[in-house]
Amino acid sequence: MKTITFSQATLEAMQEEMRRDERVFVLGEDIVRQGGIFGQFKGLPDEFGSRIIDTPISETAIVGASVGAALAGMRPVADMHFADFVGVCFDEIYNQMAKIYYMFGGQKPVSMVLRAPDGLVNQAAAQHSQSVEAFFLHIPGLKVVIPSNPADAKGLLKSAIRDDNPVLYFEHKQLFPVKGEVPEGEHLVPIGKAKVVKEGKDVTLVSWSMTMNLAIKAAQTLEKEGISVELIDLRTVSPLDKETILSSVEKTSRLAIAHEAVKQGGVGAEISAIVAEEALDCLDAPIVRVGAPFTPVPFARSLEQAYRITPEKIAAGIRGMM
Amino acid sequence: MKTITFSQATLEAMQEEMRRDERVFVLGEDIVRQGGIFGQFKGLPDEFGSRIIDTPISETAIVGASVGAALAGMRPVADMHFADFVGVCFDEIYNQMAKIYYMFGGQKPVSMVLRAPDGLVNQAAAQHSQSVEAFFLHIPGLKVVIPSNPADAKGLLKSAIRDDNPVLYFEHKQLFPVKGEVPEGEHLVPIGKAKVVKEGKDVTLVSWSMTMNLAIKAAQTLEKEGISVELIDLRTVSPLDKETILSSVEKTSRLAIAHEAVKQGGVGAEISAIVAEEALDCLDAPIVRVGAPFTPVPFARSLEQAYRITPEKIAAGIRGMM
Amino acid sequence: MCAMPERKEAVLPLTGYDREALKFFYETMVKIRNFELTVEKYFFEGEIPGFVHLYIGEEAIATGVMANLRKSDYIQSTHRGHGHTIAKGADLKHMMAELFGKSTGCCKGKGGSMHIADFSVGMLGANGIVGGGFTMATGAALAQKMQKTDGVSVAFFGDGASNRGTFHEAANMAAVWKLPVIFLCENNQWASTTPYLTTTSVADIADRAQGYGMPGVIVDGNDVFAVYEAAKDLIDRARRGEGPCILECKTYRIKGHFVGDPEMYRTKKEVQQVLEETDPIPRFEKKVLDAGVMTREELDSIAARVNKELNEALEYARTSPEPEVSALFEGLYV
Amino acid sequence: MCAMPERKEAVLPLTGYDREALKFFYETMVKIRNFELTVEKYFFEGEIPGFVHLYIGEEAIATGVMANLRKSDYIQSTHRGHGHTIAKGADLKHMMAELFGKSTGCCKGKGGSMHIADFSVGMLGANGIVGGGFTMATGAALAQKMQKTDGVSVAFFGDGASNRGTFHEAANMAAVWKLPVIFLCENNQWASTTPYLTTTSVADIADRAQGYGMPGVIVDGNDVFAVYEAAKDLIDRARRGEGPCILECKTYRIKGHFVGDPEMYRTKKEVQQVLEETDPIPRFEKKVLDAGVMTREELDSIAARVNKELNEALEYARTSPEPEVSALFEGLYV
Ligand SMILES: Cc1ncc(C[n+]2csc(CCOP(=O)(O)OP(=O)(O)O)c2C)c(N)n1
Ligand SMILES: Cc1ncc(C[n+]2csc(CCOP(=O)(O)OP(=O)(O)O)c2C)c(N)n1
Ligand SMILES: [Mg+2]
Ligand SMILES: [Mg+2]
Repeated sequence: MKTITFSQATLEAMQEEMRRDERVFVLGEDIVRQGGIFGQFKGLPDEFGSRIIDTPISETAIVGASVGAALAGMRPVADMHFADFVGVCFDEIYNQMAKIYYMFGGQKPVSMVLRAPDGLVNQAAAQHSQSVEAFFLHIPGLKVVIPSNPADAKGLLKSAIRDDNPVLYFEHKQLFPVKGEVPEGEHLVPIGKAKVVKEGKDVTLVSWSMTMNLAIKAAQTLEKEGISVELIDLRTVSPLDKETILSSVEKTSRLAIAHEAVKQGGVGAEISAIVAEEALDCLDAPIVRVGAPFTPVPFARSLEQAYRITPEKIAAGIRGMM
Repeated sequence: MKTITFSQATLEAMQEEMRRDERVFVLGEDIVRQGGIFGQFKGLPDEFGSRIIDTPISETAIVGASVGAALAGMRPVADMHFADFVGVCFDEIYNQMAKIYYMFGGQKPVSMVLRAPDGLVNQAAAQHSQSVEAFFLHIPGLKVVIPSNPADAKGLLKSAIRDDNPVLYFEHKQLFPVKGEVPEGEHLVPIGKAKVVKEGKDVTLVSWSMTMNLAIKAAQTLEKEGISVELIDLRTVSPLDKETILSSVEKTSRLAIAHEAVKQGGVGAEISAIVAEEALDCLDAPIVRVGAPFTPVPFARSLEQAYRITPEKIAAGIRGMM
Repeated sequence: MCAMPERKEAVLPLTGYDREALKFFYETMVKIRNFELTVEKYFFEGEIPGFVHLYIGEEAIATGVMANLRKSDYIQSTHRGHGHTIAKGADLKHMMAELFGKSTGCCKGKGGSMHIADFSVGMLGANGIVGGGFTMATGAALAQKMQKTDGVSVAFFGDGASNRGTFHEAANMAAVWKLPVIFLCENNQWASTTPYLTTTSVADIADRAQGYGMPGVIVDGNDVFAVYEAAKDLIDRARRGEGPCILECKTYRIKGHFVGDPEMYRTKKEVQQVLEETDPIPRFEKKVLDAGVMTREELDSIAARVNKELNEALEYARTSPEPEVSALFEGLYV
Repeated sequence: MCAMPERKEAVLPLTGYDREALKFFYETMVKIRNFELTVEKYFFEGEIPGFVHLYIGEEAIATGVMANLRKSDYIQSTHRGHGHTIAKGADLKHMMAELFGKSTGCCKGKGGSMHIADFSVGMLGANGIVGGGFTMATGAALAQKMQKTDGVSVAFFGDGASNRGTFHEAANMAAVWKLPVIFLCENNQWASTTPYLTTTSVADIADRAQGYGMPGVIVDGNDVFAVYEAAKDLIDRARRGEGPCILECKTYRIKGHFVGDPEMYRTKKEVQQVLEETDPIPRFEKKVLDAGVMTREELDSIAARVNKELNEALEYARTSPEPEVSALFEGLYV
């Protein structure tokens, strides 16, 4: 084990996979001279030269060209600068990247990764702070992964690059500088499997990405109050690992879900609905979702603070269930 | 009351509102010469001349220009040809149209309507058959309406045009030729209110759009088997009328939701989650969602038939709850 | 900024063409025409479902372009994609079966007309999203360049599609990176019900090439020789690594926008007149017969062979089974 | 296709300018410069949060353009929007309060630098989405045309933004409908860390105008007189109903892309040299003093007045309260 930042973990994943497979290449804005807007590609141009490509400000073409390059035998990793910009290339993701394999009867998969830094950071306000994974839960054909720590960042990115299907990789902007232990050597995290981070017996708390770290804090507070929390890191939003969640809820009889995105229509709704459909009998309390209020992300400090999910909000939600 | 088609009902709404308010105008592709791809704008150019505008094939600009025109005091009604194309202008909907009012501190609302024909029709396959309302449930700042019959088509469209907020209006392609009774004279249907279409005591069935009509059939079948179904037509997807649903579930103790869109991440998930959060104690059975399987819409008749929601599938889902 | 080639018409004497090329031209155009007429018939008989857009009247374009392509080159097609698919060399049986929604179709019946594709011949897909192909063709060309092949990619697009933002992003990207992509405009004067000049700000879409520092060439798209020659120059140029271009082929959409279109926006007479004056197939026949480079018998025997192939395809499609319901849940992920 | 105006530099003799115009030029440029320097300072002191992009070095553009606009005309700004907002006449107090995230800000503290807007002066918003403004300005111009005013809309955009598909869709739409919209390119040579020629396929973005049959004009964007005169012609033309255009102003981004940018992609020397040669404010001073149309005292007294206003704005912003938490839930719908 070694301790590195989330950002370095993604960099290691890129280096290892680009060395392993020369079809892998990177395209996005401000990658070559700056190493990506958050430095997450730093140094790659030195080793990989023309396989690291700066694009015009043309997100539609970035994704469309990645799809085309994948169909022609390459394995692109495209960078979306900010996840907020997925709207600009939504058709390419939704109607092309996601559908081509199925709609053309399985002739060729679209083997590519779309990396998208998401979430709140530095009061970046309405158009640079969003968590958008829920949109992609509703799109058949995509895989969607969303690590919460450096080890998973590395392991999921490597798995995403190796996966023959199109994968969206959401990386939270606040996580880039966060340090954590990462296993030495080849480290792959399977796509489609949630992880029981900590066992507990009173309530199951499902979270992911940056919010997972807040959930861990909330669980610590609750333990002191005598509430034993089973923590699940979703890791993959789609395909969603319902088995892990259902078997945890069977044990604990209570379910809470915490995510940074807007609560209405968020991934929490799907998790809740699965449990209400398949394990209602197990439940001893209502299912609680902790998510952002139904507004765009506001700028002012006071408002952003009120908007964001905190360990206290998560703990309060769970206390209300007991 | 008079009996007209869904398409005619939308036409009447347009005529009445355009006569009432000269700031209302229409823009979209193939409107002037063809009256819209489904004839739903037929005749408007004769009466309203240059207020009916054919655009280039530029959905991004159609929505962006509508937002700009709204900010400059007009009240555009934009046509999206097929709802499947919302991906092309997703950023304009998501980051501009939905956010401008809040993000700029309430300086000016974006008073516009985006009409989008959705759903399955004529084996139109993966890119011309989709129901996409769930994406917009997750976007604060939008209102989303979705009529199931001619009367609501008229009343909701009139309300949408008068609403100062941006409204998405989804109209199911199979509904255009469907006939129904529409009240004479001024007829407005309030946005944000679901409608109890039929009272019942054993189970609440929530649906909307074309699927509502299948739900009605399913309910008739079930009545014969002795299952009394309370039918709710959601009418507005966002803001979601949870009161109507909760008070019905309190009465019936069972909830089923049926929609044409992909089940995973659909609007059904949010409805289920609200009930699992706020009325779990009332439930005597798991919450059942009937939605499309997790695949793109296939072309072949056999596959599309297997893909689509039917009264039988809805009835089977409900039988399983009893 | 590169030099702009002149606007083109055919200049090579017909005697300069080899016989295989001439046969390919005729066979391909007739194959497309008769395929489309068959599709139209079976659509009206209710055997072919979905939205179907015919390529009738535009056969010279796909034919003239594809005569310059290798199997390993790529094309991105449009919603009007049968002609491109045939000319690129796809098997008619699997194409026809696809349109009928059968399990033996090239997309296993999951795609249909608007989503026909045959990767085995480099046809990367029709597209229900107008303008969806520009960026994908650009990406395929990027791959060809990175793989150091001399392959090219062709993005077919309509006059209407030229107003999508994807055109701009792809053209700029391809130009900056000097990618081997041909932006192939089929200007058939109509975008659905809308005459293209009412929504397009330039009369010649090829003029837009200047905004990207690439050549923009215009040809008579109903003259297969003119298309062939212009495409040859530009495709060879792209193979040499000299970058992308726009080739605009002027043509006319003879049939309705889709099969079943009531065509209330134009007169039958207008269409009839264009057809008489410009139909690429009689024009070809007259030219080769006049020049004495092919005989009537040769032409007829080609057409007969084509019809035989087509009948077999039709039979195959009609007798093939619909997909099993289980196929619905297969093939979402690898 | 319309005639293309010549590429422009200022030609009017300075004595031809009226004194109010000269004062507006200087006052506005100094106001923007000193506003931005103040913002930079308080950003580094931790009082201004968020992502902040400064307009320093580009003041002549907003100033020269806005001198031709009425309050009722519209502008769509970019992520680098303070200069546009000031020049369009917004109140500095409410602007500064917005950047500090205070409830007295023009967006009640909900927007911040990237989403500053002041509809009361026709400033329809900065935009965090690069290229988001093209289509909205086009729509505002459509409204102006439908309302039969002679108002115009100006869409500011960067060299980088010129590669977004929205540019193309808006330009085509505006040209087809002859809308009174000015596509105003601020070519500051950089798109974030990327020199614009590495991702843009034409040296002069104004050349793209040809693809839409509209005029494309280039001016020295650091010469407020040149900008003013070129903008005047084009804006008057748009007011007369003669349609849209591109005006490309060549400038240079003096500061980092955003406040805090480590600027590892260029040397301090390069920047210093450009600054010395082209800074629009000393250039203006020298010109008017040399021509004897303004005096040093006049300039100084304008600067002093600006600084007083700025200090008041700063004081106002710093002492204003943050929004109440309840404001979070207000103002989503009308
Ligand atoms: C993004 C998008 N917008 C609109 C449509 C609807 N549509 C299908 S074909 C068509 C006209 C296309 O015109 P053109 O590009 O000239 O091609 P043609 O049909 O003439 O071959 C339209 C508007 C679509 N399929 N996709
Ligand atoms: C759609 C979109 N893509 C990328 C970005 C990130 N970004 C912000 S500013 C910028 C550079 C813009 O360059 P230019 O248009 O030349 O404007 P300048 O910053 O030079 O004024 C980029 C890439 C964004 N905000 N929006
Ligand atoms: Mg056309
Ligand atoms: Mg720039």
